[in-house]
Amino acid sequence: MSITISAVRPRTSILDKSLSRGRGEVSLSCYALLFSELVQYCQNRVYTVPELQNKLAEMGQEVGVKFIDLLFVRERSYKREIKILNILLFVKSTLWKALFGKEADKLEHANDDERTYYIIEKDPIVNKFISVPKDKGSLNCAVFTAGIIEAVLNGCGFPAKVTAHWHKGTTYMVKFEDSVIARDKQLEDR
Amino acid sequence: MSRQGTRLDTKNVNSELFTLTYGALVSQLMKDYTNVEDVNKQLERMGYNIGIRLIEDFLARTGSGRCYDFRDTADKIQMGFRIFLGVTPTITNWSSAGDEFSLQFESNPLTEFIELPDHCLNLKYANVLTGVLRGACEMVQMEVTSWFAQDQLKGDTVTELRVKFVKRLEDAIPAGED
Amino acid sequence: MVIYGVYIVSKSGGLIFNYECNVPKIETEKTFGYPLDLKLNYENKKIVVEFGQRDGVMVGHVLTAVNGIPATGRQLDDGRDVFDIINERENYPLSLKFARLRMTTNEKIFLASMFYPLFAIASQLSPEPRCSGIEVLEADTFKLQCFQTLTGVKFMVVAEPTQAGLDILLRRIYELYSDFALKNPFYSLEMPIRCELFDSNLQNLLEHVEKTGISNV
Amino acid sequence: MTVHNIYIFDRYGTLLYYYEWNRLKQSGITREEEAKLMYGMLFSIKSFVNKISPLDTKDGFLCYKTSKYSLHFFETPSSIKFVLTTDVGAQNVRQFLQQIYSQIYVEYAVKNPVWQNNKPIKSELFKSKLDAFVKQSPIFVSKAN
Repeated sequence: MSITISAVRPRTSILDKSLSRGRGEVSLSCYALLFSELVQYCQNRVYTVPELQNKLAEMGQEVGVKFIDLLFVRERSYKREIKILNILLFVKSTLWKALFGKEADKLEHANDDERTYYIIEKDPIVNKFISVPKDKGSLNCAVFTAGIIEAVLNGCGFPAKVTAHWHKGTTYMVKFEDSVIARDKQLEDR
Repeated sequence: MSRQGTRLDTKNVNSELFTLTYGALVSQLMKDYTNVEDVNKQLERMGYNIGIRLIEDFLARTGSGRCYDFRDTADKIQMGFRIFLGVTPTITNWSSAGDEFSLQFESNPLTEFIELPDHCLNLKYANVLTGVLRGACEMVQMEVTSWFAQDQLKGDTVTELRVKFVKRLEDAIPAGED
Repeated sequence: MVIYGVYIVSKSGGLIFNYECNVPKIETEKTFGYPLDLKLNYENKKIVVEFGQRDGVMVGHVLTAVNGIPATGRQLDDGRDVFDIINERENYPLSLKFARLRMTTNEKIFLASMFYPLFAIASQLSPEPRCSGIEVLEADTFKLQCFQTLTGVKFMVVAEPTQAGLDILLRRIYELYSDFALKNPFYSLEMPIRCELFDSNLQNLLEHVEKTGISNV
Repeated sequence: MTVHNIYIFDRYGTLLYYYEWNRLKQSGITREEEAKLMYGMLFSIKSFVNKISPLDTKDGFLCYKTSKYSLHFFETPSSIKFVLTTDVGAQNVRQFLQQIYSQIYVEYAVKNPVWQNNKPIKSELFKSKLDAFVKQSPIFVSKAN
């Protein structure tokens, strides 16, 4: 009896490697230049500022979707959040620290709309070196980060729309879907 | 330079944010271009754009002088990887003429979490790096070319970036230099 | 510590940034009797003092107003010709205002393109091998320090003649350039730098230097 | 300390005199072309200085420094231009140029009856006096020493 030895070269699969613990760092310069290139690439493929915002937000969402998996695998103690306030606090502290090495500056609830919350960051790293030209109006490239937040919230079962605005530095406006608010109210009633 | 190194301890960014941002860019390119070769080219071009800017950051912060020897260049490139990506590749496999060397990486922040799907095995995922080297060296009037000789993403045990000296761009050397 | 200006010239010799500060306004208004004891000449569309400088009116100053009416070239705002007025005895006593003109943007662009070959010739005429271009230019009224990067960008600062340590300031400006111009996706290489953050950070740096000296940057 | 070379130009840009003490690099062009290039450069620098100066200038351009040498400039009211290049550390060179003007140029060129004042200075006496004057100055310490 003869044994046929497979000619296939054994590939080391990514699954064989242990997941890094997320302590690696690259320089801000390096990240800023990559981000700049990303913005330029998007800009070259769109015609208007809103299109550019959407494109940046989409790219951010792509990052957010992957990032949440990493975060949950790593933070074994993580338990599923079910309350709006808790998920927002999670974003403000845990997510922010993992992404940017610090908590977000502020979390506020809109006075006039119960669905709307604000996460405020005076000096977001993606905007650190960016001066938006006048012809780009209110463009805020941190809409990329807004995309990350949106993807994370959606991935955690809190569908929302997140946008970025020039206010107190940058303010991320989080607008939850009605169903999320209703669910939260039910929880409170119980 | 007297102030060498004083400004290297600038702020850092979580490498995962970097990896995933790069990943988002690559996957966007994969959507926008049908041909993998075009994606490779586009990545190289983006790297070039980054390189011609990154070099100024390197020079401004390190106060580094001009290279008069390719071994010197190799050391500076290695230093650049350490400063910007937080990894120190090994310089190895010098050609006998001293005009070619390899950078060996045990880890590469660009490719962490990456496994190439079977349909895009020809994708040079980290091709941006070859562009960065070309752009950065061109700005200091040196033409180099580089390519991945081995790639962990393709099943090799290490990632090896081969760098070759082509020529000095004498015409581009600014007046008052040499 | 007084800084008068900062200039950045691209690799190809174009002025891509300039910033002026602390440039004093030099202006003299004086009443003259007939005949006018100044020799004035009309050149390059300006009336320039050619001879007879005194009381703050210097050779090279330009006539900017007659009896308080602003002049553009040789024409007053009310339409009259300056020389017609100056030549008539009955118009005296006459109040004339003279000023040292600030550089216009075009003049600055011209000067920047002029410095580029000077820089190169200084290197060519060197009696010693492997010489740089002009690093410091000294005049009785100012000092200009120039720093050329390995990539060929020139950073220049104009300051008081006695100012030391300008090389350190230039390196800091180089860092600001590599941050707030080059990392801005809306800035294209070799183009004029119009970046708010670059401007504001440069201003902060200059203010800081003026208050506390260069050694602290 | 080192003195490299001296150029003296008249008001029309004629090179009246050139001499070199320590010069390791030639410009690669003829002396005549070099003089034109030098004069043209000085002319441009003067105009550059007057324009970019924040205040009214009196003496205007004084000197420039490169990584390897300094160029010092002194112009008389009669528009005779004296240019001396030295090492970058040299001090009070302008004053020294003034002395060359008054003690050497005026004495041994202007007062020399056979010299026509728009022609190059050929006088051996001028040459030896200038050479001695430069060599005794603290600015001049030959590298050979």
